[in-house]
Amino acid sequence: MDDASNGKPKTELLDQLEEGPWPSFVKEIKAASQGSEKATDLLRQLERSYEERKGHWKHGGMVGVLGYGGGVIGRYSDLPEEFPQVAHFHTMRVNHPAGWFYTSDALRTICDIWERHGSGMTNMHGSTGDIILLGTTTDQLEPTFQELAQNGFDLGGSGSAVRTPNCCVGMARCEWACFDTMKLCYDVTQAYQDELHRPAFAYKFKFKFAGCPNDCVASIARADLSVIGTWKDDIQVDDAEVANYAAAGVDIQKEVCDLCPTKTMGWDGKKLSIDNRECVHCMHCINVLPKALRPGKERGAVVLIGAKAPIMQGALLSSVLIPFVPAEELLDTLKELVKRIWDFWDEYGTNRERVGELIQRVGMPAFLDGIGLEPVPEMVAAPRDNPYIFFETKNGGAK
Amino acid sequence: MDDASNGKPKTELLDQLEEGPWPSFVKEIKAASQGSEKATDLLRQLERSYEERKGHWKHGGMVGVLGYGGGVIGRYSDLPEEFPQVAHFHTMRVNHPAGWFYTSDALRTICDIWERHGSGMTNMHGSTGDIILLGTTTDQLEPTFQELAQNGFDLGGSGSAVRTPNCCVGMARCEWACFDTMKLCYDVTQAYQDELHRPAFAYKFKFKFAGCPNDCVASIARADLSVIGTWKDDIQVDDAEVANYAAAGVDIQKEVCDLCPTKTMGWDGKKLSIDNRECVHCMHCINVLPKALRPGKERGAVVLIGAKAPIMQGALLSSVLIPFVPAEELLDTLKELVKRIWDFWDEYGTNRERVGELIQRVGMPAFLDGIGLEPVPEMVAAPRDNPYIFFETKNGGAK
Amino acid sequence: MTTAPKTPRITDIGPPHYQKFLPPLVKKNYGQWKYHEILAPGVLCHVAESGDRLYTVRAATPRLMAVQTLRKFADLADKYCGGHLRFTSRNNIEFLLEDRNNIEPLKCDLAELGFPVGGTGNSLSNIVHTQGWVHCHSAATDASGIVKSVMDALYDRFTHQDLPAKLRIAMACCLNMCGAVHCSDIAILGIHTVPPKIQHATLPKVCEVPTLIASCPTGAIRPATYEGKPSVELIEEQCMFCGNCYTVCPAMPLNDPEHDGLSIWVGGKVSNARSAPKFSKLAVPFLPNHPPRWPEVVDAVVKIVDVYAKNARKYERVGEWIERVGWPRFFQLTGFEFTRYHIDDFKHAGLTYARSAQIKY
Amino acid sequence: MTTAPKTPRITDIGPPHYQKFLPPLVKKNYGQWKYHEILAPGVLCHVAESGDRLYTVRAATPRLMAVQTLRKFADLADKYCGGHLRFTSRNNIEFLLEDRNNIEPLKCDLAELGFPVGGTGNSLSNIVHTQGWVHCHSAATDASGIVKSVMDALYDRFTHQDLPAKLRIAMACCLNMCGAVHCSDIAILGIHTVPPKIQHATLPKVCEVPTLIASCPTGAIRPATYEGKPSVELIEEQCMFCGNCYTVCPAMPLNDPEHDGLSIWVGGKVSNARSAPKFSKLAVPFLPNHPPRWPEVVDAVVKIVDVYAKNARKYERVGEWIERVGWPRFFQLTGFEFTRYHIDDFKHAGLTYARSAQIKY
Ligand code: SRM
Ligand code: SRM
Ligand code: SRM
Ligand code: SRM
Ligand code: SF4
Ligand code: SF4
Ligand code: SF4
Ligand code: SF4
Ligand code: SF4
Ligand code: SF4
Ligand code: SF4
Ligand code: SF4
Repeated sequence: MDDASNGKPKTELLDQLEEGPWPSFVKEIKAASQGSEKATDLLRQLERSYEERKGHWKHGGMVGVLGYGGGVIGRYSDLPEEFPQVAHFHTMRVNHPAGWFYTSDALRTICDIWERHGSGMTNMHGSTGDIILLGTTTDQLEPTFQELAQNGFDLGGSGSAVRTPNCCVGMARCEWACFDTMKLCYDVTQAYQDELHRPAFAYKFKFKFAGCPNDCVASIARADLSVIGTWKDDIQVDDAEVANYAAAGVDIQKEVCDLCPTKTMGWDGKKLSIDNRECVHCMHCINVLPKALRPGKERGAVVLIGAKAPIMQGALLSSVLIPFVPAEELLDTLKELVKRIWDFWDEYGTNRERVGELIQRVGMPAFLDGIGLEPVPEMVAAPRDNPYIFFETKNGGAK
Repeated sequence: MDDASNGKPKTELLDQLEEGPWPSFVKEIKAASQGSEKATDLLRQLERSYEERKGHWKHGGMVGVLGYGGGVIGRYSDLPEEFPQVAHFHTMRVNHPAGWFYTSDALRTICDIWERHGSGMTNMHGSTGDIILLGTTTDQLEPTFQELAQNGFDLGGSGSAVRTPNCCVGMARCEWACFDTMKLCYDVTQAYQDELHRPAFAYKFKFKFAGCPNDCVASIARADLSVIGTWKDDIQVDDAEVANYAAAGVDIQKEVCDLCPTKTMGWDGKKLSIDNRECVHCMHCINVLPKALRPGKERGAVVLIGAKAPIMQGALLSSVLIPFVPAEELLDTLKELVKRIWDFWDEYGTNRERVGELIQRVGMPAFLDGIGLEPVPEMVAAPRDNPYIFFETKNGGAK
Repeated sequence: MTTAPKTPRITDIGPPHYQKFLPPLVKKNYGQWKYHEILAPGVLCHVAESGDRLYTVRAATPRLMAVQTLRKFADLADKYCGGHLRFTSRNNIEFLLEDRNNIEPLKCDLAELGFPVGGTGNSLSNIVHTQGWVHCHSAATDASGIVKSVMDALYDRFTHQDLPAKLRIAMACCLNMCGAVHCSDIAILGIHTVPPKIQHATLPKVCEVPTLIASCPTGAIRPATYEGKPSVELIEEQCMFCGNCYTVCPAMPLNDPEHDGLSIWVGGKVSNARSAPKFSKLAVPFLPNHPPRWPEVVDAVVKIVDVYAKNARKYERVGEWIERVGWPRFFQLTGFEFTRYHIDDFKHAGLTYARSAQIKY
Repeated sequence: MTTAPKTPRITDIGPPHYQKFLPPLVKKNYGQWKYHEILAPGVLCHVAESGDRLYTVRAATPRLMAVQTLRKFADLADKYCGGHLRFTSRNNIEFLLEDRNNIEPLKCDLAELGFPVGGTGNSLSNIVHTQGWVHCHSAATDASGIVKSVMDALYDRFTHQDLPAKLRIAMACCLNMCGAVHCSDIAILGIHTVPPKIQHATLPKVCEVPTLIASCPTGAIRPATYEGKPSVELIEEQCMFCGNCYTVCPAMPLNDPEHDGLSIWVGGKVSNARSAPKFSKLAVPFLPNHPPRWPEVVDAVVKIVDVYAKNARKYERVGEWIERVGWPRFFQLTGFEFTRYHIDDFKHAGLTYARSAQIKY
């Protein structure tokens, strides 16, 4: 199955994926296989999968580093005799720096460590945000970990634990960040090191921080706790710049006013007027006219809860828990809130039940009671339409 | 408890409902009690309910007329000693003429019959559409029924049967009727006399016919089978009349174009243009400009299925089953369709399960398979968002 | 008093054919109407292709009517319109006139009899309602009394056409919702708030236990034996007082003068005009049951109507207005308290949560 | 080769502080950005209150990368931007330049290395994806190979900004949907279509039966004994192939070369811009699993992109466009067949039915 002439694996199918203009992952594995037998066997096994239209990994096992319950995904080939170098092929999830900024040195350090201990293959990055170091053996886990640690890196989350929080680039490069996403992400990550490394929950718990409602980290779709920046006061308008955009050909009425979800803007050909009371802070107008419009000055975030992928009761989007928290109060508010949420989840959650599913099961009202939050109409798209109200029997339903 | 001075019931609470400008039902009961002891005891018992804040009717029993299983709601007082005249107080549901048209003679005939046999109290009409004759004794049911029958009236539905179909005034007085609601309602009612009078279903089944999407009989909310008129071709526009409306002060842009759900109309101050391809046939523009706009000429109806009140899995609105049936094909199509629906319901419905709930339980795709209808995208607001597809295992999911 | 039928028994004749009752002008122009105008509140004019004009005068009825009153209507029909009349889908009565000059005299007669003319165009029409204590065993409250009290307070909204759009109120006396409560601009709903009291002694005689158990949407009812006989027990925390068990089993009464009450719902509609049909949503979860004039209910409904009338745009139904301004604004403007009861916790609850960061402040 | 750590063990230090890695210009203007402009596809210019300008050059990566390639990026960062770079939330790489004059040389170097510059503004960005056959036991298909094949076909959509709005594609290799498949403009999802094959022999050794039973969303798994040992049985008609049983129990494999395939979903989004976030909806229920280049999948995705590009209005995301024109139009325009599989029959199915008479013809 290898090419007899050069000892290189014969990968007729995968080779077809070296063609075409888009960067090729096959080229990458081939590059790594220059220095790593593991990468070579990965290539071989993958070619087999392509031939047979079938994966060749066994269901993972529990492996890890000393004292941690997570951060490593155990992986074994189901064809260990044929592909001995990937007989063990665990990934290590390394907690990325907030905002995914690196210096070239830091990047090289990771490369060097991984070249020594693993396959030399990485994901930059995993879907949760981690640096994924792809493929090593059990005995290499601890040494890799310690080398990483000496260089300032730690493992990320896996299993029923806090997962590596992530955030948008925020204040580092974006004019719209309504709170400091990278700082909050970093602070939260540090605050929950124990919960991140030592799975003690019923299931995973993800945090994601987006600086404004554009939500460049998909927090509302992919985090148990989604923090999305917003503002409370009026949109800041630079009339002259609006006029410039118009002069430059932007059709303010059509491209801005007509697309405002609440149609709360007026354009008389000269001046843009906004009835901010009706603004839902969707960002559209600001997105189209970045030089002219900016979020207001009273900034903070909406806190939402419960997003997840479909398994098992269908996918969920996070829903509003606190309509507005001022930026400076975010860390404290989150810490207090998360404590209460975890207590409730701990007490009432069943095995492998995400917090969003728990809320679906027990009902938002019961959840709010449990964590001691007052209901507000901002939490719902609409009040209930069924008359099936569980009145407190004690007081006979009187409010 | 009666007034000693005149032998009339003392109704201090109810009397307060004789005050005020709106027509008073208390005055009505008092009027009837001139000629009917039954009405007098009704008044007495009702006053008691007002005092005690509690109904005084027992859970109904099975009573009726010979050979029918429905059309009568049995009712007994739980204070028969105190109010002997309402000890039995059954209602008779009399099938109204389509469109609720009467001659004064017909009305008087009903009044005379009911004065002889019952309390003299009526509902014009019940929520399903029937003439409700309110309150008589068991022995009077059959004679009342036969007198009604001799005068051309028959009972309506109750119990697990077809319920009295009803319809909007339609072509009799409305310029928008896209099919002949009264005729179809009459024809359907006649076609299902047996199913109407002899409950043989798992639960009730209601038909309602509305001539256009304004749905003046709330068919989409209150019928298991809702037939709503619509058209397929272009809205008929009389430009001159549009201009007249504009001249008369109607703000065509704001009141018409801006409120079109698909914003498919344009108004240049002179002429109204409609991109009919994007029209969803909501009726709004026609409603506002009745003299200028009219439904197109290719008329028919949407057939929808499954509306009902909340018990037990929450209220349902009917949903699209056939997007368009030409007016002339409606009766035949409905008969064929209803046959298949009832067969399926009969086979798979559980006790007290409305057809809408059955569809929820087995799933629309299975229901469509069962009745032999091809799925079309008009049936859904959106395709599924969960990946839980029950592929036919036989052919491994290939389409 | 009974007159026994002498002729052979007649059955299954169905309703009379509608054509028998149509006014000649309607028959002549059936399906040939061209357009209509509203001449005044309660007065419509339909113009046929032929040029014929049919005048409709619509008046409110209390629905619950004595034959004496129906005869008065018959007399009016004879007097003004060749003995033809009809009722509407909202329990109003309509006189169908050929002669425009009969409109005013008819209106005068109706005024004298106490039947207000109105309910057309952008006004409040009659309240669709149910039996209440007048006839139903299931009623948590009366229906007619509340309708009367509310309409007394909203009388002018019926006789004037100065609302933003059509306004439809419905009332039902229990969760069975006989009527259109689940899809009305404003709905008044009688509710229980304590669980049924199981009558163990009679239960085995009057109900089938499996059917009873199956009737509970939340599975709150479990089989049990009581003094050796089959009965049921109730997990009280799982009961949301829907009354379906009582519907199938008389031994499960819920009526409770202390704890029965009313709830108010808003924003439903059934027409397809502009927006799709909508369910009504909870506005006020509980108001006390205070006959004979239910002041708390009247106040709440009047409040909603006033706030709606003041704030909505032309042609905006209640639900369309609320969707535009948002539910938080609705609660602010009405002053109704937003409680845990407003947040859905039934089957599709999750879909009612606010799943976006779009918020008004 | 292993270098054992000599110093005391370090744990729980968390990620490095981000400040260590920020370019000086970013540190200086942190939180002080004023506005941005897109200079060219893949090239952003952020202007600070101070007047400073930061130039970003964004290039695609295959995400699955060898350390060799990462070192090349490090070299480029050294060469052009003081050794600073970052990755984006969609696996692109960004070079952060102070000197505008470095933009073009950097772009040339990237072109030479084969990393396209683009993905900004109204373009297609990189495909968020998952492990596939490269690392996951759960995969119904490969991920990287499909991404490569699709992006080869849509290359110009990345390097040009001529789409109506941002376009986001996601790919997941099984229903666990590691990524954003459930909320993407276009999503590609690996699926199983036959039930798990129970490995009775190993089952009792590797799984807990109660956990296994609880894992099935439809309750298709029941306890059973097999040759005297505890195992489970499967009601095949109740299985919708989600794979959750396999996640909790290795003895329930679903992989099946013949019957595994792909489905295509459309119209999701996560931003709150204009419309609220939306789930992706089913466009194509099943396409065959054809490595190495999955022509059917590529065709379907390209078809959607082309139809969208041609028909949507400016700033309309895929889902917004479809909601405006309606789903029937979407199926007409793409030519995809509408099947029974498109009609939801899971928990909230009823809410997806068309509950109005509003229809386009
Ligand atoms: C590596 C990664 C995919 C990738 O290629 O990027 C991944 C890989 C796996 N995910 Fe995931 N998930 C990854 C991000 C996600 C995300 C996206 C996110 O976090 O933003 C999701 C959707 C959001 C969510 O959490 O709901 C996600 C939803 C799941 C689920 C379904 C969870 C649910 O509640 O529905 C499972 C199943 C499970 O937990 O048992 C899952 C399980 C898995 C497992 C552990 C397989 C399993 O059944 O045990 C995969 C291991 C693959 C391997 O061999 O390495 N993975 N997983 C991502 C983590 C990398 C990182 O740390 O950065
Ligand atoms: C008389 C009437 C109310 C009225 O005052 O107008 C009425 C009265 C009753 N309805 Fe109704 N329903 C009446 C129209 C409706 C409607 C409206 C409609 O048909 O357009 C509905 C909602 C639409 C629907 O069918 O879902 C309605 C939904 C119910 C339900 C709940 C059914 C459900 O599937 O959710 C029940 C409970 C039941 O069937 O056991 C019910 C049950 C009842 C019972 C028979 C009480 C019971 O629990 O058995 C009531 C008898 C009252 C009495 O003493 O006379 N009634 N019922 C209406 C029939 C008059 C007529 O024939 O014209
Ligand atoms: C007489 C009646 C039909 C019948 O067979 O009895 C009727 C008759 C007319 N309706 Fe209606 N509607 C009648 C019940 C309804 C209902 C059902 C209900 O209220 O339970 C609805 C649905 C209400 C809802 O959505 O909740 C209804 C929604 C409409 C609409 C749509 C209004 C909207 O914008 O949503 C129109 C159009 C309009 O008024 O511009 C309409 C228009 C009309 C027109 C103008 C049709 C015509 O050209 O003749 C008729 C006079 C309307 C008026 O009162 O201003 N009719 N109409 C019903 C009178 C009830 C009453 O006494 O008040
Ligand atoms: C770099 C990055 C954040 C990060 O921390 O990594 C980012 C950066 C910017 N985003 Fe974003 N977005 C980034 C992922 C996202 C995501 C998440 C995703 O795609 O998974 C979203 C949500 C997508 C969705 O709704 O499905 C996202 C939705 C937006 C939007 C809203 C677009 C819309 O109309 O729906 C804007 C506004 C705009 O572009 O006008 C925006 C605007 C921006 C701006 C203009 C913000 C700024 O002023 O700097 C940045 C350049 C955008 C561009 O590419 O044209 N960004 N942006 C992410 C780049 C990903 C990539 O490589 O392509
Ligand atoms: S989410 Fe907002 S603040 Fe964060 S990068 Fe995107 S646009 Fe900027
Ligand atoms: S942010 Fe959105 S809602 Fe607010 S004014 Fe701008 S476009 Fe309208
Ligand atoms: S439903 Fe349409 S056709 Fe029927 S009365 Fe109402 S407006 Fe006229
Ligand atoms: S009927 Fe409705 S959708 Fe059609 S053009 Fe008129 S307003 Fe628009
Ligand atoms: S709503 Fe309830 S109480 Fe009222 S009539 Fe209908 S079943 Fe009876
Ligand atoms: S009232 Fe409803 S919820 Fe309560 S026990 Fe009876 S059926 Fe169940
Ligand atoms: S989507 Fe499924 S197969 Fe792909 S990485 Fe995630 S768990 Fe594994
Ligand atoms: S694949 Fe999913 S539906 Fe099928 S048995 Fe397993 S858990 Fe149940």
